[in-house]
Amino acid sequence: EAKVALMGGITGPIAGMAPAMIASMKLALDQANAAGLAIGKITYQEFDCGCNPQVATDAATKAVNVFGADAAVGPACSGALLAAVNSVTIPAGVLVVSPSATSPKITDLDDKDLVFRTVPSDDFQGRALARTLLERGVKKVAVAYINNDYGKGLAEAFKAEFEAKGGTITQFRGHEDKKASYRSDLAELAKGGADTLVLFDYGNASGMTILRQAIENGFFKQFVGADGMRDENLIKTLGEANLKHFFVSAPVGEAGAAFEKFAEAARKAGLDPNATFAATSYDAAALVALALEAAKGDKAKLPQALRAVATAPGERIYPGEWEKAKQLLAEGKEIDYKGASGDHEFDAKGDVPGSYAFFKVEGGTYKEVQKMK
Amino acid sequence: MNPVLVMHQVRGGYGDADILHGVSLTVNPKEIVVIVGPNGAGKSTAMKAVFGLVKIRDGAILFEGEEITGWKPDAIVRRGISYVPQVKNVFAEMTVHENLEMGAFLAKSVKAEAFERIYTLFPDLKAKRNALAGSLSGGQRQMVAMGRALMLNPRLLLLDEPTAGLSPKYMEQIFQICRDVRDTGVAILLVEQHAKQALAFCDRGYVLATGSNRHEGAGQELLNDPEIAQMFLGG
Amino acid sequence: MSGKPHSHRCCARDNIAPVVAKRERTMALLELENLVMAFGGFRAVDGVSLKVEPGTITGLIGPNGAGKTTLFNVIAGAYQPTAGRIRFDGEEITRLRTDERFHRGLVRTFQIPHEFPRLTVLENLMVVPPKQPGEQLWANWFTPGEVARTEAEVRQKAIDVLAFLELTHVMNERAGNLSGGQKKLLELGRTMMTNAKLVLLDEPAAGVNRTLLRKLEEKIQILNREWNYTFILIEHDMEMIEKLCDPVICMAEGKVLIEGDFATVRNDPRVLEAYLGETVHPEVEAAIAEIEELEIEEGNA
Amino acid sequence: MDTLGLLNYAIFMGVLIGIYALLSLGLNVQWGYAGLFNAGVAGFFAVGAYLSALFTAPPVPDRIMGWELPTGVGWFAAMAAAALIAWPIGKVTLRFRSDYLAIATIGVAEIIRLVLRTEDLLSGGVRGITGIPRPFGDLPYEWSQLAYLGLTWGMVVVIYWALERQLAAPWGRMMRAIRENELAAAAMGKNVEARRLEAFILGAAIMGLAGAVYVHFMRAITPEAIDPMMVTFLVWIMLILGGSGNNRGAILGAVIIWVIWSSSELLTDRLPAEIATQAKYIRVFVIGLMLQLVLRWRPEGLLPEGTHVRRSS
Amino acid sequence: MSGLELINFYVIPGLISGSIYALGAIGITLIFGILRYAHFAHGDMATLGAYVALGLVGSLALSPWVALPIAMAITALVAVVLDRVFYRHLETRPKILTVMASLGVALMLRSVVQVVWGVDPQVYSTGIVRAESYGGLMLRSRELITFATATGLVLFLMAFLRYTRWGKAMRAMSDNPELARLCGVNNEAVTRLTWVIAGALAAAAGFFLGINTELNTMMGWSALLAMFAAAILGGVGRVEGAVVGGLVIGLVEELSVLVLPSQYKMATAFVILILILLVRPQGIFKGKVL
Ligand SMILES: Nc1ncnc2c1ncn2[C@@H]1O[C@H](COP(=O)(O)OP(=O)(O)OP(=O)(O)O)[C@@H](O)[C@H]1O
Ligand SMILES: Nc1ncnc2c1ncn2[C@@H]1O[C@H](COP(=O)(O)OP(=O)(O)OP(=O)(O)O)[C@@H](O)[C@H]1O
Ligand SMILES: [Mg+2]
Ligand SMILES: [Mg+2]
Repeated sequence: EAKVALMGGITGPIAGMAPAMIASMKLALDQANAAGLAIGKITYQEFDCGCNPQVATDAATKAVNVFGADAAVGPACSGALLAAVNSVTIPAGVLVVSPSATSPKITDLDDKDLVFRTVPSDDFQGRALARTLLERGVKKVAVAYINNDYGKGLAEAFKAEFEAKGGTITQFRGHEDKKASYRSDLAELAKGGADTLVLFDYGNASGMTILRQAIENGFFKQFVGADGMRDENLIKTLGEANLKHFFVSAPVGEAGAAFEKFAEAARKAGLDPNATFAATSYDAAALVALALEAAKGDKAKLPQALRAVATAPGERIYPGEWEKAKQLLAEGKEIDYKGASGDHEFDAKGDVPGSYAFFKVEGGTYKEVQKMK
Repeated sequence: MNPVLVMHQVRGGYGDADILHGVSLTVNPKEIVVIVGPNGAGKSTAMKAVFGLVKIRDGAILFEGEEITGWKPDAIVRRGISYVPQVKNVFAEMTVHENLEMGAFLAKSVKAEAFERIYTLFPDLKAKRNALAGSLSGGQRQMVAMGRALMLNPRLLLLDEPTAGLSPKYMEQIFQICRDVRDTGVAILLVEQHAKQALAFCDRGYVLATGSNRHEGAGQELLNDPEIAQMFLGG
Repeated sequence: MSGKPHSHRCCARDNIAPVVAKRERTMALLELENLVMAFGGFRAVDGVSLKVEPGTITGLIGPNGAGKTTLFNVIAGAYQPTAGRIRFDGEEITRLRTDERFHRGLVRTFQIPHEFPRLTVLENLMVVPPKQPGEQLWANWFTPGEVARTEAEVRQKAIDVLAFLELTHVMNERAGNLSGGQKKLLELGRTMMTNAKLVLLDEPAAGVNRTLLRKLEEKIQILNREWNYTFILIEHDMEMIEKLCDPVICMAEGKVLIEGDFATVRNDPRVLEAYLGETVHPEVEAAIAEIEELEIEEGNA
Repeated sequence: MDTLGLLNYAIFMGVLIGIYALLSLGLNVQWGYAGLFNAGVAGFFAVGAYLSALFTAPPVPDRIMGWELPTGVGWFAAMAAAALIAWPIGKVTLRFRSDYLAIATIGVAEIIRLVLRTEDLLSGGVRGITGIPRPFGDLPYEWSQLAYLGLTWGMVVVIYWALERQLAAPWGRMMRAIRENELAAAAMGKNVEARRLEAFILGAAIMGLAGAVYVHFMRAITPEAIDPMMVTFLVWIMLILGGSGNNRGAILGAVIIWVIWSSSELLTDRLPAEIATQAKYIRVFVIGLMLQLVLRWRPEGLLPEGTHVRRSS
Repeated sequence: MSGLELINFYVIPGLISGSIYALGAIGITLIFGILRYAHFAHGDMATLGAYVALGLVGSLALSPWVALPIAMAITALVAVVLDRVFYRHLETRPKILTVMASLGVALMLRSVVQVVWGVDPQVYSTGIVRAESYGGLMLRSRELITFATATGLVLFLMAFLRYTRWGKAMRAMSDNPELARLCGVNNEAVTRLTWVIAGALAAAAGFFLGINTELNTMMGWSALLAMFAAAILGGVGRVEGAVVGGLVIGLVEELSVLVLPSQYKMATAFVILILILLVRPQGIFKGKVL
């Protein structure tokens, strides 16, 4: 008998991603329930954190006090998470695992070891992307980012690493979402003569508009985005033929096998496994369920249990292997969860290092070109 | 001879409260009828009632034998009644000429003579024809309002204090115009505070107080009644 | 009618005022010097110079569009004159704001009453006195005693004014519910809540029932005699002008046509022609000429 | 769902209601007393919240402020800053009819949001500010919440009392006169522009205070907190429903709307997933509809103005 | 930067968003001028129009250009109904209550769109349209059509208002509704006509915004401030003013990127608004100052 709150950004700026994320979380918990864990049925309930601190705090308070959650998956957005954990969950001693809050700020939180995430901090990805580009011979780029914690965090990490390693950044500009035209922005970005545009934005928001307008007007030869730009819909909308020079980086699981297991189950449940943050959401929920099982429902032991099930040493558990995990835990053995989105070896701050790959567009989807370091 | 306008026991008001408590009036063809009474008696309200601008809860209003109670104002204008309200009776942001044009809004085409007729009645307006009505003096506005109402050749004219703020010269003129208009076959119902002068030139008069009829009769008759003079005409 | 005001100081104006007026001819209360108010090319007020003696009721008449209301607007500060100067109580006020003129005792009423509809009648009056300490944001907190004291004074004064105007029974009514005539009285009452020296009345009689108007006239006379208010009064009602005003000024086309006592103005052929609209017959003209001659003789004597 | 949990939630709700009550009172000064249509409540709220946060939060390297001053100083600074921002805005727009003020204040709130998002040096940019201290923050969770509830409602009561006093004084009478008929008020020697500006600034200061109370409760703030929907619009509905021009109405409106808004979420959270997402939007729809119903059937609000007027006269 | 570059990347996009703003601003200026209140639901009405067109494109597989007039008609109808249900009964109350009601309507419209179409950005047609060069001027057909249609609609509207009695009836009603009624003007009909025009043009604005970028449920609300600025800049109540105002705002927004960080692009409309209120509140074409 345990309760888990699912705190998604159901309304607000990332509302578009929320359904897939929530469904993935539910998938994990439903699987766990079907396996019949020793702690009994895990009840869960959705809460909307609206990607807004105020809404999130309200939601968290309800989750903790009214619903009586033992742990929470989410909140989805960094700002919302910071507010909710600071004023509600940390004081109340509730474990929180976020699948999508990527702000580097979360790393430094004084969190009494109660805040974790299955998505790497933007810091890692930005740096990795910088190194990969240099390695591929791209020495001069222009950087455009959406002005929010995601875009900005990535852009700054990228800039620091890229410049430190000898690259040149000709333009470094933020922009707001939802403008009709970005052509003047693009014209400004093009000044300085870089032919690669690094675009930290979302593929279902201004990122798509900018990409489209850049291609339509012949700005830049090559475009590079991060995980936010990895959007299937974008390929459909802009047409694959136009995206020959468009690349994205995105976190991937260490072993392709783990992702495939998740993908299979997801497809069976009618979910798109490649949807943004679907895999991390699944992992976050799965980890919470495993930790609950390991801690035998004792709230105070949850953080410790989470570390135990997520990190080596221990027998490897892949997505969907609930029976096996249950068995091992019942026998008092250590397990090590290998998730759909990575290994989730939490560091001292509750962050995962993450591994990334570089993708190109092919066959209506994103194909891995190379691993990133 | 059928009356032009009959108000029969009209009861009504603006919100829930009644202002008119059973007002009855009759205007016969070719007749000038004047309503006098203290401030707040409901004179203007009675006029608005004819024009469908007041909630009527009881009673009936007939125009040339046809019941028009509850009609929309534009339908009533079309039926042949013109009305000059007591306040806000010009289009302040339109020129004098445009104000007159609006008077003839329902006519298919407006003839130049119609304008000429009004400009002859009020020569002051001709000079000001391109001025915004909002910039006119109080009296000049009153002229515009009258002129607008006369543009369509109505069969019944309702005038709410047409002489308020007009110089004595124009007051006389307005009364004269009323007589002239009446002689062309238009019936006129007007409210006046210049009660003595009005009663002297009208055919019949009504005295209204606190929303009901108090007296009625020929103008001279009312004028000569000392009680009425004391109570309503300023001694 | 409350009897009180009548009993004291009854004959102030009749005996004293003319003397005072003569002696202080140089110290007029209001002095307009060649005032011009132009709208675009059109001169609504076109070089008006006049003096208003303290204690008088000056009647301002003239055809519609003569520029009377515009002149009021300029005096009260609603418009800045194109040219000319205004002196009030020995001080030049041509460039002052409306509220500054108000504070010097120059008060106007509106042709259409401008009451505060959702305030009670009493509150409508209590709002008026200028410089009430309680109107300062902080005074309530730092000098509550003084605030309470002035408030009591203001309230008493408002109650007195209401008694004078015979409005006591509607004291706690919302002002918006008053009838047209009562609003006119309220409008007048507001001028009594401050130390007005000069009150500008714009057509107080228009649309007012004649019976009520007679009362209004009485009030104005009392204010003039016993409160020492000076009035300028725009009106088209000749009865009222005749009863109250001396001198009478007739304007036409932005200029002063004639100034004098009522009879003089009333019978001036130009006034008859432009304003009163009575046909001028030769014999009347002769009669007028005779009267004028007589007056000149009197003046010389 | 145990009683203690519910109680905790009730306390949390109580604090937020208190914060909204402050906003609603501030708006009542502007709209209810002076007839000023401020559609940028969120802007003043944000200024207050950020300023108090910056005064009291610990310093961080790439931000200029972070002074670790006592919370009281922060609250005072919040009020002062909101007032200071209100001054030039009012100066420009109060000359015009309310619609212009509404448009302008929407714009100001938007600019404030953009500045807070963009100027990292000043506001921590899109990542906002964390580590803001809370009075009684070191107590155990429940007690700390309870203490903050007391503090918040203490502020509400103080502001309510002060405003009531002010409204009953000649100041309130003059304000209402100006609202009723500007032209006449000017002719009666009132300096209309200055007085309206005064009300605007006073209201803004109270909104700033609400922001400060909010930020110390949440202990963190990001620009997303300045959502016009969550701040400006909800507050307007509270005031209109409660009864503008009446301070008790303003508070009552805050209570009712927040309870409905918050508990409607408890309901929608229980809906099946397919419609749960939809239900979030339907909730907004319902709030919009509620405003319409109030305007239709009870435009003067639950506690209309005027009861007060009678008492004072 | 060459002149051509300036034109291609700043002026042309500026003119395009300018004409979109103009279409929205016409409705706002008419409602502001005739019915005398600021209509805050106008942006979301544009959103609705854009999504209605999307619905037609999606469900009936119409070409977007065929869907446009139908969407305009439907939105016009919606506008008339909204007025009837939510605004009409407030006619005799202080106008500011109607302004508030329109804020509520804005929320309601938006949530309807969000429930029906979801919150993901959507497009009318997929793929990329590269610009053609007209002697160095880079233009796409959809941009030409946007500009031409906007111009056509505006010219038609202006002719309609000038050469029919409706124009005069609108002015009269805006001036003094009671008196207009007494002149035989059917105020309800004028109001309805105003809403038909405003609704149809708002839908066109939303549609063009959508076809030149993507559709999202906040698109109208984000453009609202710019539309208001355009209406006031041009002079409230002046159709030609709204057009000029819209173009100016569109241009300045784009050009502002030359001197300001582009995060502040959205603020330029507002800055212009404040300046115009300070310097010339009646706007370029001497509209009303309410
Ligand atoms: N629009 C309105 N709403 C509510 N009450 C009104 C309205 N107009 C007038 N009244 C009230 O109706 C009553 C009668 O007003 P009405 O205007 O008919 O008086 P009147 O006889 O024309 O007076 P006056 O000679 O002063 O013009 C008054 O008590 C007035 O306060
Ligand atoms: N703001 C203005 N703009 C342009 N012309 C104006 C303005 N105000 C007044 N006028 C013109 O100035 C002239 C004088 O107007 P004013 O209102 O002073 O007349 P009045 O003497 O008060 O007349 P009445 O007795 O009819 O009220 C009129 O012809 C009027 O059209
Ligand atoms: Mg009347
Ligand atoms: Mg006048």
